[in-house]
Amino acid sequence: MITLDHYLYLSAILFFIGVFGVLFRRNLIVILMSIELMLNAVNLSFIAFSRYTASMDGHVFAFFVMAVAAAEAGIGLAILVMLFRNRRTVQADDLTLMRD
Amino acid sequence: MNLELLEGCTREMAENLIIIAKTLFVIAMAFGFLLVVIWFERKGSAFIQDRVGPNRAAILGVRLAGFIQNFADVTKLIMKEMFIPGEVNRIYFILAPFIGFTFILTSFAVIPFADNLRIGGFDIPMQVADLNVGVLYILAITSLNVYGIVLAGWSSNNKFSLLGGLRSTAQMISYEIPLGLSIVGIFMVFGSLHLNEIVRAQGELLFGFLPRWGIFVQPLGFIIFISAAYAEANRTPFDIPEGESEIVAGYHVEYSGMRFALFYMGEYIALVLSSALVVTLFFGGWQIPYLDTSDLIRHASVVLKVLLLGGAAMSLAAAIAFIGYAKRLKGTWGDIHDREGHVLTTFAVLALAVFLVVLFWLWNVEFPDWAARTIALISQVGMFLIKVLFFGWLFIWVRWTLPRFRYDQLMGLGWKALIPLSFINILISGLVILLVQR
Amino acid sequence: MESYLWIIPFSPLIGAAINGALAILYSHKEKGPREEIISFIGCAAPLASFVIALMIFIRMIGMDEADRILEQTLFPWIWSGALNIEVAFFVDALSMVMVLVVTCVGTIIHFYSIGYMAKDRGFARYFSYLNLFMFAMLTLVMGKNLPLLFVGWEGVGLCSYLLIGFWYSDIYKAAAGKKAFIVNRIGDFAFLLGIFVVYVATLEHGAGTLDFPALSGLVAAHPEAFRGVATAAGILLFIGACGKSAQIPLYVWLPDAMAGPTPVSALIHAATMVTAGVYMIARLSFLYALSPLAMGVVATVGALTALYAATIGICQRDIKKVLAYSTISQLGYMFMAVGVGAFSAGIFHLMTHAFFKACLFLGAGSVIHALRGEQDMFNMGGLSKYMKLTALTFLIASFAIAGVPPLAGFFSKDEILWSTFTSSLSPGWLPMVLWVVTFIAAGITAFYVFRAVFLTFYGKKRLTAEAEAHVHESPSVMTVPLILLAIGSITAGFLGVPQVLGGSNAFHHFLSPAVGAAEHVTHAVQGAGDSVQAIGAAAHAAKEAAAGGVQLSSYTGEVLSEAGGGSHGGSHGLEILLMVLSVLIGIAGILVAQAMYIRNPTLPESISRRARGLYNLVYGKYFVDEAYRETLVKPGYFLSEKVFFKVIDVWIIDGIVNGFGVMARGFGTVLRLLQTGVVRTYALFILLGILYLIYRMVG
Amino acid sequence: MEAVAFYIIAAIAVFGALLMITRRNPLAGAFSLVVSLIALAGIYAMLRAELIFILQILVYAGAIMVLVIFTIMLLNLREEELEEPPAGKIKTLIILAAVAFGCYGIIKVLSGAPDEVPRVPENFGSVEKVGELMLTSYLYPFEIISVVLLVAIVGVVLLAKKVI
Repeated sequence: MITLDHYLYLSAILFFIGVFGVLFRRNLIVILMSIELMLNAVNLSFIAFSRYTASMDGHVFAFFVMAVAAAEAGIGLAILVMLFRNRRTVQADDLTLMRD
Repeated sequence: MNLELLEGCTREMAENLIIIAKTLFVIAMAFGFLLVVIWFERKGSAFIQDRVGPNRAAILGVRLAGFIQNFADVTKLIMKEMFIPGEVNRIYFILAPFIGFTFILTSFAVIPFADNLRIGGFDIPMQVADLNVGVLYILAITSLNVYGIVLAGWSSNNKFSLLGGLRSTAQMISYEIPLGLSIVGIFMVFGSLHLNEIVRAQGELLFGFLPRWGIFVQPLGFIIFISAAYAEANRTPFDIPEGESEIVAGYHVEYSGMRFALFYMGEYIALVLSSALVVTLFFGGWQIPYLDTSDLIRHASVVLKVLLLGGAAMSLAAAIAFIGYAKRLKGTWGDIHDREGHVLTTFAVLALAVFLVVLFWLWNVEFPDWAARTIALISQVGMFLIKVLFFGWLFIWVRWTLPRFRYDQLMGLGWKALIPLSFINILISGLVILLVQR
Repeated sequence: MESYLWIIPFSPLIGAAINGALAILYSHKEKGPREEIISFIGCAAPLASFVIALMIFIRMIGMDEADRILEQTLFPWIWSGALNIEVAFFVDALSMVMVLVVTCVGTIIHFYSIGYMAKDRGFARYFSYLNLFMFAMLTLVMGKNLPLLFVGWEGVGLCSYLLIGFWYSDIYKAAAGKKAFIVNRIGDFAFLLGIFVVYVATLEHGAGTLDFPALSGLVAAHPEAFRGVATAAGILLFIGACGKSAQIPLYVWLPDAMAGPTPVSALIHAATMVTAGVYMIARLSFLYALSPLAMGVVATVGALTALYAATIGICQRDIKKVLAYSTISQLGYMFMAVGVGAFSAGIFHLMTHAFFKACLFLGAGSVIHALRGEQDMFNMGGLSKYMKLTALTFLIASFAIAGVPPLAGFFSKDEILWSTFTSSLSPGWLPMVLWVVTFIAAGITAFYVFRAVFLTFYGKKRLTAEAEAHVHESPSVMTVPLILLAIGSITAGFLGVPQVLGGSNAFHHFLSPAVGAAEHVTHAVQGAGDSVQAIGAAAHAAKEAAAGGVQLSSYTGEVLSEAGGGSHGGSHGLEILLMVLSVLIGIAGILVAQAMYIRNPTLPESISRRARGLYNLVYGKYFVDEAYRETLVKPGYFLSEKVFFKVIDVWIIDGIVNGFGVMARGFGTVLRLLQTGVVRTYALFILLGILYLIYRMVG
Repeated sequence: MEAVAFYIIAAIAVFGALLMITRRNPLAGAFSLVVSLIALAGIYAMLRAELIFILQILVYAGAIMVLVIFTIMLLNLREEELEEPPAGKIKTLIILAAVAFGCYGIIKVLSGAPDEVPRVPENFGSVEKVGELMLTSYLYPFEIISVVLLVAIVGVVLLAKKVI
């Protein structure tokens, strides 16, 4: 018997794997992908709650999250490409212009 | 279908059996088409370039105008060494061809090849997976298809491969959009994402005489769709990813043997899939113009007689033609090939005889319901196959008559022409639907 | 008809918007938009207002006397607690007269401007400003409440500033504009205070309101309560009027305002804007009537200004300056009239003055135009040969201002003098003194105006060579307005022929619903002195007046006819005697001028040589500007430079600002340690925050 | 049956995710993530979210990840550019501890939710139903999202221009 908890645990695990990726990795592409993973984990929660409350609002939210994720990926990758063109690096730790 | 056969089986088992049967049929259909289309390609290109084409491979002297060449090719490819270059990412390199081929094959699952068969308390949809979101399913699977190419291109560790993969990715991302958008018009007109329902809706008549096919209600959508489908299938004039004159063969330059064959077959199956989609969405799928499923069932005997008569007439014509052929060939080569005409004539005469016998036997038989339905089913499947075959031929035709686009032209066409056009198409469709519904 | 009221002010506004947009569109091009289009839009807009105003006037004439009030509410403007102010237009007899004067004279001057401003690069801008002025002025006279009046009041001030400094590339003209604006601000400050006083007073006595009809009703209901308020508010508002209408001590901007184009001087600084103060006092007559003190101040300041400005006018060389001082002087007459309670006489003079002074200004403009900008009268002379029409109309207007019967100025000025003479101002000698002062001023007026006439149009030619080559009669687009205004100068007086001369004084009768009651109250209050009963009687009269209706108008009509008949201490004989005296002194002034500037041109010089000190004093305008500079402007500069800037701004304000900066920097020095620039560190902080939240939720 | 399917799919998803953050080569990571995403799509299908299932494949696996992979291939990073200095042991420990605590905390917060699976109508999660909801109750966010996407498109086009 699979309960709501199972889905939520899965969601939490995936989310924190994403968090770990963001904190642990320095490659911006991987960080971006980790963020996508986190968004997916949230989506899973939405869908699971939706199923267990028999209301479809969660589906709509998941849809919105996907749209935002698509926009985020597009913009993020474009910035990444620009960055690589100008700085020849995709390492997050090399990009500390915000401090100076 | 004999119900007694299923006796003793549980209903669930029966259903599973039916699904397995359908899957097998679809796979067989796909492979059959594959062979036919490759043959089309060979002979078609020869015809257009005014040459003979493959005509040597033969079984017992029978060449079937080069069709047997396919079997020779398959044998060759199976026998060849599957070479793996050094410095490649082995896992992905081996995985890549399978990904592409598998995804293409799975997308056949939702294509309906006949109307639902109501028989023995079952309502069997004539598609492997009866999904409500059929069209979206195909789009989704097609979009995954690109991974095969990308993986192949990247894992080969070859700059031509990589370029081919890059080009392919860009092209597929770009053309997926007009592909999806052009279908939106179809959704709006027929009010469903379910492919079988779309086909069923196309059986109605427009203005009382025109079949309500997609091409007639969505002409602009059709043009966009078929352009984008050509690009998605990497076919000329959009075969930039392969571009043998530019990047040797693109992403599969490092592949050989059966792995290469998988790419090769995947490409042709994609072609067949595109044809099947075009037929399903725009040319009435399995619909026989002016003949509804219920009509077909009601007049099953007439239909069968007409079919048999047609078959007999065609066999007769073939027999006569083959006799002439046999006479012409006599002693040309002095080997087993010379007998081809005779063999073919024999087969034709046999077919004629079978047709006539069956016709005679069935002339006065009253059909039970299941038989009538089966006849309707077979005629619909036949109609579908004929239509798909025509579009397969169209692909070949286009390939051998049109030049290749330049890369920037390809992108320009996709983003600046097809996408805006498909938006306009959606807008116009919406307006017309609104006006008609008033 | 009421629903068309809004068109009157908004039609010029639309014109201003269109012309302004055109001016902006063409601002970067070498040539402006086509003058035909601009002048068509610019003139059609006030003309439309005039036509509508005329239609409304005709309609009003047809109405019952007591009902002659039209109102239109457009939308609520300030809606806050007890303060409810609407954008609403209100036209009674008084406003009607003003609207007609403004639109009529305004339209004529717009047409005149087409010729005067021809080929100027700022043609579109000019018409935009002029139309905007019309809008503001019409808002001023049609506004239903004090704030709306104030909006118009500020609007005309703004347009005045814009138009005085119209040729802003000349630094002196730009400075003149600024001077006008700043001096006006001083008055406006007092004016605002006056509005606040009135509002607070109304709050204390029932509902807070600033609507004129409601205010008048409220004042009439509590006359005793409003006496003190009337004095305070009246004097404050009068200071505002001093600024706008160039009375002592705030008149200094008006002579400088002559830097603007001459039609502007005619429209704004002679005919309409400067009379706003008179209109305002007439509009608030119900309030002023309660306060003998405020009325006395108004009358005295008016009379002094009349004499004072007239004396300066004697020695001016610049033709426009002469007219400017003349305007100040005539405004003094009007203020004296309203100060003695003869509101209708003041408005009557306002109207006639609008015609003849506009005519004089436009005539001067025509001369200046012909002489290519020459304004010094001692470089003119004998121009009547070249510019017959201009000379003729100028002469007519001069006779009008000199008070020669039967021209317009005679009737209006004589009525003011007579009202002053018969008024019941306290102390008892005051009316006599005021009469003498203004009587002398009338003679001086005749002298300096005819001095200008003779110096400009007659006698020897003293033209410069350049002017001589160009002198010509102005085009008809300029002369036709002159003729129209001259006709107005001749005929306008006949609207108010006093009964002693066999007239019916139709003007008074028309105005009586608006100001008649206040005139009556004034006489009652002032005549009775300060005794308690008298105030009670006055209050009774006021109440009676406020009761309104037919009763009121017939009642006040009686009172007025009595006043006209000289019941307040005068008689027919005396009135005629005074009339003859004023005509005689006017003619004497003319003759003296003729003697000094035509028959014996060397006489003025010898006189000025002999009385050099006095001459220099008058020629230097009593050195008021210089005195202001020394006593007010320089200490002001000193204060702002040495105290406000060096001490308060640098030390206190900058110190506070810099202190915040130092504080922020201090915090920043600490907080910057957190900012590593590494995005993942920030992500770690976010995670820690989330973990804390989770901890709170779990724990 | 259902439980087995769930555990298998969940294991694939977690495994793919773990692989994604541990592979040094981002392309390998991206492919792992694709696997994980497709597994998640399977879970959506189990939860009867038909539309989201399809969209997950179509949008995430089919579009976003293709874009990511495309970018990776476009950058074509050399081996030495992929070098990451190893994270400090203490830092790793801290992060691991934080993540473990977070995981535990969330699970603790979330546990105890209702277990019953409610009955839902046949067309739960279908395109028609979700679309209807989206164009009625959520019309305003829906429009906003379309504007967001438009802005993103404009932004990307602007960024992609060679000259800045």
